[in-house]
Amino acid sequence: MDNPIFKLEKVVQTRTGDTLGDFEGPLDLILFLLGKNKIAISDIPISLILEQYLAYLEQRQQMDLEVASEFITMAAHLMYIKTRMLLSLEDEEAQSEMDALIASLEERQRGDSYLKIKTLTERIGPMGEFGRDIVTRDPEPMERGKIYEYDQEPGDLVVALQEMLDRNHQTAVTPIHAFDEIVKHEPYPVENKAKEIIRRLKEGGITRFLLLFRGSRSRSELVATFMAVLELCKARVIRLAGGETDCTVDCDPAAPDTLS
Amino acid sequence: MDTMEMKDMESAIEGILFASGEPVAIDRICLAMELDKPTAEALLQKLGDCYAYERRGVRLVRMEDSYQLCSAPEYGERIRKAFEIRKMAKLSQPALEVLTIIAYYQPTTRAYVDQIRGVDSSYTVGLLLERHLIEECGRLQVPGRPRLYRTTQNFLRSFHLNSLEELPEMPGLEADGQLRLGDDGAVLDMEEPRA
Amino acid sequence: MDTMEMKDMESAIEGILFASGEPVAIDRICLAMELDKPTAEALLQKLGDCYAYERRGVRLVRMEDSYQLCSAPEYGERIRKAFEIRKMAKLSQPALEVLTIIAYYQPTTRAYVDQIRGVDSSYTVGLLLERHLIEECGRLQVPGRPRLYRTTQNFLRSFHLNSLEELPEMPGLEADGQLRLGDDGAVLDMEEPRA
Repeated sequence: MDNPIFKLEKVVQTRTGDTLGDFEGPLDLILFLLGKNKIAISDIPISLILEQYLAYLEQRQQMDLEVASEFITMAAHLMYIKTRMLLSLEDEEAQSEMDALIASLEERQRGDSYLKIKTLTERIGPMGEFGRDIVTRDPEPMERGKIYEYDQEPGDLVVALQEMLDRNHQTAVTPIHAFDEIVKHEPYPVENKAKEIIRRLKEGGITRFLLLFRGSRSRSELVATFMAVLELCKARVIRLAGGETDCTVDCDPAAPDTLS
Repeated sequence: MDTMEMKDMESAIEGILFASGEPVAIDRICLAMELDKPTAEALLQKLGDCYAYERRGVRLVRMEDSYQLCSAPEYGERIRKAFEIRKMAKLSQPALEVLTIIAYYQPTTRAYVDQIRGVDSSYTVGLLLERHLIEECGRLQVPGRPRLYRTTQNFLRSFHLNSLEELPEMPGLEADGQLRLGDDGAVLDMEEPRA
Repeated sequence: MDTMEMKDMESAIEGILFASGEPVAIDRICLAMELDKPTAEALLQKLGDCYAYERRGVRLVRMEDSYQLCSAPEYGERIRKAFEIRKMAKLSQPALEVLTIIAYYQPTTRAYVDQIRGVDSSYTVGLLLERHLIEECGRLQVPGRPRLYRTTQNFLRSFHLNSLEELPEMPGLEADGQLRLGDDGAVLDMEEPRA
């Protein structure tokens, strides 16, 4: 690897295409040298490259002059740039020569990328045959995006409660048993009253609103009856008609027997 | 036609049926496969039997002189689920709060949830109902007959719980599931005498 | 999980893929089937192998983390004949070049494609967009904010690639991007192209 032999004498034949690995021109050689020294195109150390470039040329015992002239011209060019740079650090002409060299190297490299791409298309192209021979199908009609899946930890509940407690510092919570008196010992559940009203209307037909309250034994029963009427109206089980003094109550015979 | 050819023919027909989302007329299959109708029908029969016998994810359905592939109904629930699932979502803080109250106090009303949270929870309750994390379970027998809510199976699954008994123990929750708060809002451990 | 359950799972996944028509993300399959990813992948592998081994009319293709059913390529001609559809045109050499550049350098800009090819590629880029082989994916944060392009799922499927990693290796692309010499002194590779 340290002293590879470059068959520059074969460059002519390369043009006809049988030894692709060889250097086709001076830029290839420079690119190779940059690569060997792990140097980016933009930071060419001209002295180093020039020395190595000349060293390779010297290794050539014999050269096809017609081809070698290209390499020798490049050597002269590199030497020219080097000289200018040695003479002055601020030499604009040398700098522009350098830029031109860099541009050519980049162009050369781009060409290489393009060559690689062309090689790759030869491999990728046939792979596309698969796509030309298959068919996919349309989805079956389907409702989408309706179910939400949650992934929570039981501890999230504890955290949520803590959050609420922190926030409601001032607010004492009424325990649910505070409702016990009302809920469990209600003598006239609205539910039952509602059933009673529906049965009465189904059996006896239309009646006067006030008649519903006849026979009520307590304030609590009156309230339950009134609540039941309101609930039944809301649920559209019964209908109220008329005015303040002659209000009647009616029920659809097909109405459900209970409120819920 | 030997077995190999038969198998290939069957597969080609499978390909044709697969590619079409709609029913395919048998004439069309005959034309494309250069087969007579009885042979095509025999192959289709074989294909359909194979799907059914091997309990595949697809079925062959015949409608008059047309054939169509469709997804197997026995996997319908799985299939629907695959398309209905939106994503692994996390519940918002308000949703978690409402859910916590309902989980520990169930069955309970929205008024009670509002009371504990100190804000109106009607939107959040609606959301939890829609996401099947809570459900209605009757009404409370008080004026206004408010709806009662409880948590669902889906709630247990979402929180990786096997039953409500596995709910984490809450600080300040007594055996009867009631929360005790002192005048300063601190959680009390001891049961207070009833008024 | 016993063999019966495995078979049922495989069939349910087949049903999901069939019903979808489109690529289905493996996460969705896991969620619907309540399976972990390795198990789901193993079942999908088994399903795909079975299609190929039994020379069925359908094939299972993977595109990164998504799976899709498609008709088997060997019956492509029969299928096209059945539905009187023409075979899709082959990609032209320029289109293939642009696609290759975008595939290897993605996400990349049209300017970069132009630079490598040395010609204007706007028409070809438009064509590839139209065929859903490439898609836009944001803009480069430089003056002019040029559009960035990448290849699509459709590209992977069309070129029968499970993932971008399966693209053929670029000739002469070594890990450190440096130039190599063979024993005969021939150049094996050049500096890595800039992304």
